[in-house]
Formats: sequence, structure tokens, C-alpha cells
Amino acid sequence: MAKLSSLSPLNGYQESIGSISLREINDYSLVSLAIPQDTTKTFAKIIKDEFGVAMPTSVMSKTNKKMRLLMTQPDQIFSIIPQVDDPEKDLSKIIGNAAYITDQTDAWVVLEISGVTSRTALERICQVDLDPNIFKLNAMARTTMEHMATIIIRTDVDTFLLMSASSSAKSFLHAVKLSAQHIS
Amino acid sequence: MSQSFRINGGLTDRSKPINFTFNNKKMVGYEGDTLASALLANGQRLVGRSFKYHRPRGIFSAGSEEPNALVQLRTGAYQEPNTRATVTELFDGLTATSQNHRGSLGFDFMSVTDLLSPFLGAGFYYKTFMWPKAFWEKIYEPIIRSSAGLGSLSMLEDPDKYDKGFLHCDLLIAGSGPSGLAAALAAGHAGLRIIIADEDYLLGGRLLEEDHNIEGISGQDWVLQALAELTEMSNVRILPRTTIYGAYDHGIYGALERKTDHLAHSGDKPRQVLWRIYSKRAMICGGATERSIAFPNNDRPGIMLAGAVRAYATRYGVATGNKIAIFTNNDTGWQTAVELVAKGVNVVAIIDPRDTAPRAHISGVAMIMGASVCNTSGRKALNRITLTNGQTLNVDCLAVSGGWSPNVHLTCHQRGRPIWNDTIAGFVPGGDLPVGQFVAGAANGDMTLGAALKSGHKTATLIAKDLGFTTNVSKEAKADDENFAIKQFWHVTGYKQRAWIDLQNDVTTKDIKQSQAEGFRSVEHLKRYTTLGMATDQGKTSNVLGLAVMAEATGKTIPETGTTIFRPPYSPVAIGAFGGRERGQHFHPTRLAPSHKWADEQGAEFVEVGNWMRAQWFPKSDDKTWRDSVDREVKKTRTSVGVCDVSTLGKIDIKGRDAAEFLNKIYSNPFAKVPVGRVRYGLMLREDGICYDDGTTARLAEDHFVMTTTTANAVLVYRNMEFARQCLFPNLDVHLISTTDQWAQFAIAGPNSRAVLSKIIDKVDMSNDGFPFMACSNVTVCGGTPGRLFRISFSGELAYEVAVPVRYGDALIREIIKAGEEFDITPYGTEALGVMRIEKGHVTGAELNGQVTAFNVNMNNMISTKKDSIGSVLSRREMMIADDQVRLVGVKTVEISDSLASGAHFVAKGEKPTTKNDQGWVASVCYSPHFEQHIGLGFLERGHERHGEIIRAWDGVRGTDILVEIVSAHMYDPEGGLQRG
Amino acid sequence: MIINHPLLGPRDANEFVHLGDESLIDRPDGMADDAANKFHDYMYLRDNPAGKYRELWYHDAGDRSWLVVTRDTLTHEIFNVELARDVARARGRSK
Amino acid sequence: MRYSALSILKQGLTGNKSWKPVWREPEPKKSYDYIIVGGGGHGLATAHYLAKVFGGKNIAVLEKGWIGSGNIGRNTTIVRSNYVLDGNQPFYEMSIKLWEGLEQDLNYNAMMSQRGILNLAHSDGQRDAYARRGNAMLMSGADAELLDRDAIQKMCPFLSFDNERFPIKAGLLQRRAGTARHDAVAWGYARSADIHGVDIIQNCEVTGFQMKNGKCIGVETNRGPIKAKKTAVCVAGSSSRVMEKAGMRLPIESHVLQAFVSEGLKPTIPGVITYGAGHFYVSQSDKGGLVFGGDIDGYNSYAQRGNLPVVEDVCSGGMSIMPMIGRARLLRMWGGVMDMSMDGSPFIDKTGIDGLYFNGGWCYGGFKATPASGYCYAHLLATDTPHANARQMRLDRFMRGNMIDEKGVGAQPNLH
Repeated sequence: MAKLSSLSPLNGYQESIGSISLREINDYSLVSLAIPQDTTKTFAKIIKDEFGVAMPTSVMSKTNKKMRLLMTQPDQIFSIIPQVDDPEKDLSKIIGNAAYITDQTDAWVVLEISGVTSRTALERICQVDLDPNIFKLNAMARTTMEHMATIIIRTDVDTFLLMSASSSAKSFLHAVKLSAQHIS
Repeated sequence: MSQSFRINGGLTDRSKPINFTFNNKKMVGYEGDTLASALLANGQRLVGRSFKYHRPRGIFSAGSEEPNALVQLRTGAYQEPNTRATVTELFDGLTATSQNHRGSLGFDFMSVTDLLSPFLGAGFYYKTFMWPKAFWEKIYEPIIRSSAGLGSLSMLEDPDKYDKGFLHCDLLIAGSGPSGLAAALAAGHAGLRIIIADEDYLLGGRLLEEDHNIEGISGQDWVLQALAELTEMSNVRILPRTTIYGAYDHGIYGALERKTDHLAHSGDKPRQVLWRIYSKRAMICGGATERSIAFPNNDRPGIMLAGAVRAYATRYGVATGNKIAIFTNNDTGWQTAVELVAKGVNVVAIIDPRDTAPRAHISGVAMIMGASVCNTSGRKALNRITLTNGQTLNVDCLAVSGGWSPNVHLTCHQRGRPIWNDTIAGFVPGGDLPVGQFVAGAANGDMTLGAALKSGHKTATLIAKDLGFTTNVSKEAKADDENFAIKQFWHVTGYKQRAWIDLQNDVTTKDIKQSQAEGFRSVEHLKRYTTLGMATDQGKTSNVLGLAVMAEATGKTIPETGTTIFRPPYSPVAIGAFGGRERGQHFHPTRLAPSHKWADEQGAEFVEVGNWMRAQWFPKSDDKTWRDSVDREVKKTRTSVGVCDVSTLGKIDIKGRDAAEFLNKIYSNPFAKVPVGRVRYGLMLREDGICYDDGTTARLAEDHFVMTTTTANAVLVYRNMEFARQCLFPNLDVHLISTTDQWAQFAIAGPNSRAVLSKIIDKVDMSNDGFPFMACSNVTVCGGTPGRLFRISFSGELAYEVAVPVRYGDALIREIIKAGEEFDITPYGTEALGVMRIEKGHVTGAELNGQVTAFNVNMNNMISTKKDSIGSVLSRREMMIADDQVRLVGVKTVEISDSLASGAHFVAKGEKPTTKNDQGWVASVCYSPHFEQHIGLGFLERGHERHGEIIRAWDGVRGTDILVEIVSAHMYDPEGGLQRG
Repeated sequence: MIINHPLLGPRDANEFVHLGDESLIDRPDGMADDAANKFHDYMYLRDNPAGKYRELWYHDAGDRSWLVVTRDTLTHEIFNVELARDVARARGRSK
Repeated sequence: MRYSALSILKQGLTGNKSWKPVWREPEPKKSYDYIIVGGGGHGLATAHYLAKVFGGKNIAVLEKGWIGSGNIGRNTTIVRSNYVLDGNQPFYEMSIKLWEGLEQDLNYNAMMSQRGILNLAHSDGQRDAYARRGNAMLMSGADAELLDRDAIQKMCPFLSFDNERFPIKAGLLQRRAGTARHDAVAWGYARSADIHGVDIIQNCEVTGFQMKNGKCIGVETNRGPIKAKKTAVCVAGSSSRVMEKAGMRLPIESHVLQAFVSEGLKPTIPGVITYGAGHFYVSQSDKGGLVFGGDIDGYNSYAQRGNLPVVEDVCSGGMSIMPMIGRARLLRMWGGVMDMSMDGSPFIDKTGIDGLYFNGGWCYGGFKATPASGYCYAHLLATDTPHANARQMRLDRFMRGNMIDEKGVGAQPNLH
């Protein structure tokens, strides 16, 4: 029987609105790593040794070519890695019992917003202070936009990753798009 | 009508004429005009009618405090009632009409109320309209209602867009007059991130409306210079047309920016943006508002605030009259005279109740000291005033200054009380300001220019230091202090004509005295009994005057009399702006199930379940009604196989060494010993012992469970489990991850479900022994896609649920349908799902409504007494397990043809439907294709022991009353052989 | 309102959900003899002070932390914010 | 002075010079038979019925500020009897009947205006819950009608019937419900109580209770001690603060509820309308202002003010169901302290302490209850037995497991 084809929440959406460009990012795998209280150190060592990434803090993500780590909860980390079929299996080989691994790739939609006015657009939906001196490169925040839980990460001066629930992806896109249109 | 009242000078652009109409009269103004200044330039005196007595009224002020000049702006769906002409920027094609009159503005039938005024004093309506009883709603009230109110809504959907936003700053400056600009310059140079906002479209405050010198240049030039500097600074954000309307907790301020109100059309852009400003510190530089003096007939068109007369001449180049008299109890009135005369405006006299020498020498102006105005005439426009010394003067404009009230509103929004200052005869901010808030300039009682500049600069510099910006201290701009002496002179007494205090609500000195006489003496009583200060201007020009008169009447001082609390917003804000963009389809986010695209292609009917859109049924061409579709889906499923998207159910992965122990505390039935590879039904209680949620939880590994919750409770259950995990059992090794959006899950039910699934699932022994009822397992589907398989049944049939990552959901549903073709598989929606669960007797939200106990649903035996689980203790309280409690039952109509509706109440045959005879209710119903009649689930007193009884289902609101038979809730396959087979 | 999250810094209170009195951490032992009375008081009786109040908030749209916030119910001034898990452990709660 | 069109005419012709105070301002006596603590709507109503109906004598109402300064003076004025549970519905229906005769009973026009309340339903489940409720209302002798979408569109064409996120499925209409002029209710009861000899004492704060071997024998006030045979507390949002002085902890939390009023408008909406898919309800006052509100802010507060998230939530709800109000301006927002009980229903009961009685826990629904609350409380004070319609409103109901939880959200006051 034919292998199942896959469909991303926004089907690879991409658009420019004024000086802002929006695109869905869907070439990644995302796993949640829940860390037992007694293995935090072991976990930190493993990701340092195996991936060369330091432990993220609850306000700063850590990243390199291999992965980006976000602390989403005091004892939970999201790891964004290049797309693979079964990220749980792949990672558990390396991480073992240092964390409970759960595939979250499909639970989220990831939208990239970039352009000189991206901050001005986000002002309309994001209540977190995005001033570059405060929300620095790789800074992350888990907040809410238009009643939708959102994770925002600064990946460049004028570029942000926005992650929200995949089931409401279309509403989330509408919210971001409208902000871009309103300020363009 | 030509602009006969235009004079030279001002900030309007004479090269840019603008056409507009008022009551269909074509008029012309200039760019930079407000509607009010343009109307005055065109000699339009009469602009509206007062609220209660429908008295003719003219423009009174030049700002947002305006009580009289309220118009209906624009037309059609854009119609905007109660719009203050004094802050409405003129745009080409503007149309405005006057409001609150029957017949023309000039001849208002309702003005008869003015003649009846002796009988319509404060609170008259509380004392009559009581007889006969029935007349109130039918006759009196409709009359009162139609004459009350001001403008009207179009009753059409507001076509404009609105938006919101969030801003952050070190310092927010509200107001851009001398103190605000001085503060901005100081803080800006010091490097603070600042926002300076002003409700006006030009910054500068009173410097635009008065003639001053600052640092040797004109006040207006100094403003331009300051703005040029500020615009250069990247750390400064200037927000004109932006009103700071409220001060909220922890430095949060509400602001309304009017983006397109000054344009003919808003295009596709938001009309207004509502900003939530997060500030470390805030400075209120809102200036002061002038007030009037209460003298007989002081409400005629042409009687205005002196500062407004000055503003119209200076800023707009408009003389408010050909013969102007000034009545003032303070020196600013004299300054007005000086500036008007300098502009060639004809000032005939200045009247001052103070028995002193004239406060200035102004040639050609009669300076009458120790006198007051004691009457006026001119119904639709002032033509004469009479003085206490017997003199009469023919004038068409009277400029009145009763002193100035600092704009302390924003300092009081957190219930701070202003304090009385005798020197300036006004309330100034008290000590209890909102945390992080400072006040400067006239708003703080620094009424003169020099003092305002100084306090603005000084305060901002202190704030900068306090926030650690110490390096750049800029120099302070200097100016002279003008005279500001005032006599506390409130009203002219001893005359029988009415003297107005609140112009819009028609509150006169008589009303205040009556209120005092009737015992309404506390300020709040005064306000509520007379409606003083409750009009759209919120008493900006009338509150202090009213207080002063009440103080006098009670023989108390003003401080003893007190002050009412100012409440947000500072000036009225469109409800649309508060609503923002969350309207219509975008009121709430919409969640789509993984099979949505496919279901849509099938022409499914969708229904909102919380924020989810779920397929309700899948119509086929030969279905005549929705019932045909549902019946077909049910029959097909029960006789062959059906498939339903159940992804919306909450899914929570529970992982950790102590996961089983944790679930054992969360669920009231035992969970510690669920074997790996098995699913168990779990009952969850609230701590107060009421049924909270139920669902199945599967153990996929020693340290890994997957819980399902109802769609509605997913978020709450997760939250409660986090509470238990973090606050009650903080040392358990257990972790929760919501996976609702990760997995696409489909229920496949019916005798042929096994056969269909065998084609989908890779290499799993699907036999009854290999994969029995309540089994679960990680699997792969369609050749390698990772998935999960559960053998659980909500329909009562042989059934499974298969899950794959959401991205494969669309493909999987298509594969399942393909695999099911040979069995004529049917997709089914929430309606068929509901029918089958009712036939089976499974409870859902309709039964577990937050009021129902395990005892009520006959599940109390599931509450283990051998362990301490959430809710177990309080579930055993006496009344919750009393014999006479309602119990879950099934119901069938006695007459096959009868239809049953949920919400009906159970009443014994022959008894009246009364509260006393109420024995329970029907919770959910359906037409059962299996039993070929209407059935339902309900709650009936002692229901568990009344099976077989015939009772009435009384449904008064739908006008039905039928007989039903009480049966066991488990109506379909009670032994459960089918789902285990 | 703004809640100064111990890990994340100041956040608008609309990211949080309010539960109630901090004492909800002190869940009685359900197997004890006087459990019925203890649970009644625990579930239903409140000090409801006009002034300093220690209360539970949940960072629903954030990091899912439960917090104990010390706030003045007369002025809304917030004095202190702690992770509820730490407070719970300090109060001797374990498994 | 009896109020009538005639009295107004007389006064008008003689320059409105001889109006008398609506209530006396007596000095507190040394002792009373009954002291009612709290000069709000419920306290004043209690005094009125106690004196007029139950023949109580020697009664004082003590108010720490000015009468009517509590929630009676800051609510959205809605009167209705549309509950589902038998612990509530008969009580509120009794209240409506008292409202219907209030003007005549008080000789004061509180402008009770029965223009109806319409609760909109947006799902089949919600419609069925309203049907169950409507039937319970009918069974209690109240009126109720279940309207379908078409009937609602006829009645309120301005509601959003296209492009709605949550379509209108049905509505529960109670025609006898409506609004009243809130301040006037307090003044009317005060005036009548005063006429029947009740001493209304403003600016008199109760600072403690006088106890003698376990019995309450009076109160301490900022104007000296006052003895009382029976002390009846009726202080809504301040319940916990006052009862704490008697050593009692209550099943009550104080929360802030915000309310809003728009600028005056010509007649716009018929009666009271509530949105079933968002937090929004609205009516229009006789002066023309749209009076509206929504949920409580959700955190304990005595500050009598709220914050922006709720304001915005309420208005977006309003814009979604009634998009024609967008250009009406919000004139004033304010907050009141709600005595939120643990199940959303009130208490009218004796306390564990002899001579001390308690009335509170009205949440945000106290206004409509004013007459019945006063009547039943007076009944309890006069007879020491609960009125039949308030028999479930007891303090011990949580111990016995007899919650009156209309919303079904459990022991979490901020959800009721």
C-alpha cells in the first residue's frame, strides 16, 4: 500500500506584504525533551558532547547547525532538528534515559516573519517587548497572540520565528497577515 | 454663508479651503480647522440642544471638554453620534447634523420641556409616573426614553476596522503642552525610551492657543523647534491624535490613536488603534480645563469659555463675535482681553467681580470691577447682557472664565483623591498617585508658563536619574510667569432665573439646592440625584462648580464636601476600538481537524464544538433531511463499518517513573496496576467530588501513558494535572505533554472494522486474542508510518481508534475510505456519534455538566475507598449520596411516533408541573434508527429503581407533554458482547 | 496587571489564569479520620483578606508554571512571585 | 411627604422650596432591637420589610459611608428570575413579584422596567440547557419562552446573523425581566424604612461585635458602642472583613466586576440581551446609555476597579454579537467588589453565634435579589426560621454536600 503523503498545516505558505515576508517553515522535526529532576546534569552533558549545544535558559534559545533548543517549561525543552522520519527513535539512541522524548513536530505550525517593519507588525499582536536591546538575538518567549498560545524566537535583527498550535494554523496566519497589512 | 468671522493669523492654511455641510448647509473652512472653528468662522451660533430642556446651545469650548457642540458626524453606516465638533478635524466633504431635537434645530418641539422646567427638577421622575401601575412601560417610559438620549446609531454594522497594539517605554508622557515638551526634551536627551502622546493633532497644547515667549522666540516657534529635536531622536516615539484614556495597574496605560478620523475615508486601514502601553514611569502633563461661572441664563449660544475665545482667535484665526464682553474672576481673562485686542477683535468690556483696580490697562475696553453678569438675552444667539450694577451691554459673545481645574483625571483612576488648593481654586493631585506616575505643569497646579516648563524639565530629569540615565542632563527652557490671581467666585445669587452648572445635562444651581434640601448631600448622592457631571463631558467644566455651590448650600468648605472619583476613560472611546479586530469570524480562533479538507470535499456539514469545527454529518444526494443522513450513517456503522475523526478529543502524553502512581491520584478508579498494552476507562472528579471528566487512558510502556479527555475539557484537565504535579505532588517523576495537535485519530467502528483495519495496519495480529477489547499498541500504518492503535468503542460496536501524526491525517482518512470501499464504509459525524453513544448509554458533557456526581450516573462504585484520589473524600458527603438523589436513566417514548426533546422535566402522571413536583430532566435525546423511535438519557429521582415506570416528559417551553418509559441507560447491547467480539 | 515571573521576567497578567488561595497547596490527607471536616475547610473556607494575599496563578499561555503571587488586594501591588513547586516543597509536600 | 404628580405640581408652583429630606439623619441610640449592618440595597430592604411587614420596632441601619454606596450604586440594574435550580429559582421569582409592586409599596418610582431579557444560545447543547432552565422557570410560576433563530431576528434584527463565529441557534426569553434605576431602589427603601421609624445612620462604621458568653449583644462603631438584641450583617463585598471581627471564616472571596456605560443614545435595543458565546450582556438605560458588562476580572480584589483585558474581552464580545455598537463610545467604566461564594449562590442564615445573622454571597447577582433578600432576611430575623424560598441558602450546605451551583464549575469563585 502507498506510503502516506504528508501535508503541512499551511501547505508551504509564502507571501510578501509590503516590506514584510511571511513563510511557513516545515522542513524540521520537533521533539519535546522532558527532563527528570535527577538527570538534568547528565542531559546537559549529552547535548554538549553530542550536539555541541549548551543548555538553553527560559529566555534564551541555544542553537547551531545541528539543532535549536528552547526551554519551554522549567523541566521541558523543545529541540528543533532537521527533518527525520522518527525523531523519537533517533534521539533516544543518543539521549537514552536522560529525558523523556515526545515527537511534537505535527503539533505546531512555524511561521517566519522578516523585513524591516516586522517588529512594527508584531506590535499589533505581541505583548512581549521586542526591542533589540531587550529581546536579543535568539531570545525566546512563550506568550499569547490573538488568544493563541505562541512561541516567538528572534533569529535575526528583523526576523522572528512564530510557533503556534497546528490545528489553529489558519487563524494564526490570519492574525499575523492582518498585522502586516494594517501597517503596510 | 461666507467666513465673515475670519481674522488674520492662526495655524489654518488659507490656501487650502475645505468644503463641508452642517444640517445640509454648505460651508467652507480651511485645513487646520476643527468643525467648531469652521462653524464659528461661518457665523453658525446655534449648534445643538441640551439634554433635558432642549435649550438652544452653541459652541462652548475649544477642546475635548465640550458639553454643547455635539453633532452626528458622517452618514449611513458611518454615522457617528455625539461627536464633539471642537475636536473634529475638518476634512473635505465632511457632513454633520445637529442632534436631540424634534423638528428643526431652530424650532424644536421638545423645547416645551423648558417651559415645564419648574416641574422637572432634580429627581422628579422618582416621585411620579407610578399610577396607574401598568402605564410605566406602556406610556411614561417610552416618552422619557425617546426624549432622552442624544444622537442615534445607524443600527448598521460598523464598517470600519479597528486594531490594537502593545508598546513599551521607560517614560510615557501624556500631553504635549509646555511641561510635556520640556519633559520630553529632558528625558529624550537623557536617552530614555519615551512615548509622548497628545489627543490633539498638533503638539504644543496651550502654546498653540496663546501668545507667549520662550527663550526669546514665540511659543509656537519654540514648539516647532522642540518637535524638530524630538523627531531626530530614535528613542522618542511621538503619538499625535492619541488620547491616554486610562491608568491601570503596574504602569499600564490605555491609549487610543485616531488613525483615519481626520480623513474622508479610512480605506482598508484601521480607523483607530487601541494601544496598551507598558511604562516604567509616566508623566501626566494634561494641563488644566477652564470652567464657567453660574449666573442667570448663562447657557445661551455665544456664551463661551474665555480660553476658547482666545484659542479660536489665536490658533484658528476666528473671532467668536463682533462685540465681545469678558466676565472673569481671575487674571487669565484679562490676558484673553489683551490678546484679543492685539488681534483687532472688538472687546467692548471686561467685567470682574473683584473689587480691585483693573488687572491690566487695555485701551478701548470698559473695565468694570466689582460687578457681575446677572442676566442675558437672545434665545438662539446672545444679544445682550445685564450687569449687577444695572448696566446692560449689547454683545454677541460673552467670554467667561471662572478659573481653571487641573486635569487630574489620570491621577485618580486608581482611586486616588485630589486635594483642594485655595490659591489656584482647584483640585490638584493628591499624594496617592498610581505607582510610577508623576504630574507636571498645570495638571499639577503649576498654572503659569515658566513654572510649567520648569516642573516638566525637573520631573523628567529626576525620573531619568532614578532609572539610571545619568549622563546627559539637558538645559531647561525658560519663560516668564504670567499673572494668575483668582477670586473664588462661583455663582451670581439673588436672581430667580436658572443658572446652569452642567450645560449638557441641564443641572442648575436650583437643582443643587433642592438636592441639598432633600438630603442628597454627599458628593456621590449629589451626582446621582442631579446627574451632575454624568454627561458625555463627564463634568470636565461643571464638577468643581457644582461642588462649590453644594459646599455653600451645606455651609461646608469644598475640601469637606469632597470630590467624586474620576473613572476611565478620560474621554469617551468607541466600543469598536475596545473590540479591536476580534469580530465576526475572528472573534475566536478556529481549530480544524486533520480530515477537515477531505470532509469539506465530501460536502460535510460542520458545527462549532468549542473552537473546533467538526463534521456534523455527511449529506448524500438522496438524503431528504439531515435526519436521513444521520440515520444512514448510524445504520451503516452498526451493520457494516463507519469512520469518524476523533482527533479533537484531548490527548495528553504522561511520562515518568511515577506516571502510574500519579494517575492513581488523578483518577478515582484504580490505575496503579494497568498492564502495558492495555487501555482503561477512567473517571476523574473535581476535588469537590463532582464528576469532572472521563475518558480512556492507555499504557504504552511502563513509564508512558496516553490519556484522552473530552474535547471541551482538554485544557482544564491538563491545567489541573499540572497543578497536582507541581503543587500537590512536587516530587513525583511525571511529565505532561499535550499531544492533541500532534495526532490525527480516527474511530473505525462496526462489524467490518477489523477487516478494514487489517488492510491499514502493518503486521499486527488483529484477531480477538491477538488484539482484544481494550488493547493498545504502537504500530506502523500503510507501510511504515508510525502510529498508535487502540481497541476501544464509544459506539458499542467492535471498534478501534487508529492515530498517526497529523501531517498524515488527510492521507490516512482517504486510505481508510479506500480500504473500506468493499464494505461500503461510511464516514459519520458528531450527530451519528451522539446517537450511538446514547443508544449505548455513554455519558458526555450533556450529562456530566459539572453538577452531577458519580452517584447520579451510577458510577459511585468506581470511586475507590482504598486510596486517596482527587475528589474522593468530598464525593461522600451525605446529600450527594442520599437515596432521593436523581440517577441516570434511559427513556423511550411510549408512543413510537412521539418525539422527545432534551430539557423536558419528569413529572408524574396527573400532577401539575410545579417545582415541587419536578422529579428530574431529560439530558440528551436522539432518534434511534436501531429502536426506530426517540430515546434519551435523563436524570430521575431514584431512577435506578424505577425501570419500567411510565412518567411524563413535560416540555412547557416547547409546548409538549408526552409519556415515556424509564429504562436502563444501557439500551443497546447491554451485555457488551458486540464490542468484545 | 503585570506579574514578574521568577524565570521569565515581567509578563502581562492576561497570560495567566488565577486559581485562588495559596492554601490550596495544603491538600489534607484523604485517608485520615477527620478527612471530611479537613477537606470542607480546605475546599470552601477562605481568609479573603483585604490586604496582603498569597494566591496561585498558572502561566497558561506561557511556561505552564504554577506561581505563588503575594499581592495586596486593596492596591493590587505585587510584592513577591515564587514558583509554586518550590513553595510546595518548602511546605513539605513530596509524593 | 407623599409623592405624587400633585406634590410635584405644588412644589413647582412654589419654586421647589419646601422639599423635605428623603430620610432623617438621627444620632444613633444606645440600643436597638435590631441592628442591620450595611446601608446598601439589601440592608435597607431588610429594614423596610422588617418594619412594614413583620412589625419590627426599634431598628437601625448602620452604614459606614453614604447609603447606597455599595453595589446597589454600581451595578448593571438587571432584574430577572431565570435560574434552573430549585435552591434559587423560586426565590428569584418571589423577588420579581416584589419588584412588580415596588413603586406602590414604596411610593417611590424605581423605574422597574419589564422590557425582558433574552439569553442567546449558540449550540444545540446550550439550547437544551436553556430549555431545561426555561421549564424550571415555568414550573416555579415564572414566564419563559424558547425562541428560534427567526423569532430572534424579528425581535432583534441588529444582532449579527451573518459572518458570525458562533451562530445564534435559539434564545431563552423572559418578558417579565428587565431593569430598574439602581440608586432609586436604595433611596426608595431608605425613605420607606425611615417613614416606618427606622434610624438610618450614615458615616457609622462597625468596628467590632460586642460578645457576652458566646452571644452577640451589639456592635462597636466609630460613633461608640450600640447594643442590639439581634445584629444582622449585610455587607456584600465586605462580608469577610466584617465577619472576621466575629471570628468567622466564610465560603466567600471578594472579586472585582467591571461595568460599562456608553454615551447617551436614542432608543437602540429593546431589553436585556446576553451573548452565549462570549462574555457580554447589555441593556439601555432610560437616559439612553448602553449599560453593559461581562465576566469578573478573575482575581481577588477590594480595589473597586479592574483592568484592560476584561474591558477588551467584553467589547469584542459585544462587537461580535452586535456589530452596530462599534461607533457608540464607552463613557465610563467602573468596578464593584463582589462577594463571590464558593458555589455562586447566596446565604441568608443564622451564624454559629447567637444573636448574629448573616446575609451575603450574592456574587454579581445581588441587585435583582434586593426585594426577596430583604424580605427573607427580615423573615429570618423576625421569626428565627428561614423563609421557604431561602431554605437552601444556608452556610452549612457545603458540609452537607447541597451546593447550589448553577454554572457547574465547582468551588472556584472566579468561575461563577
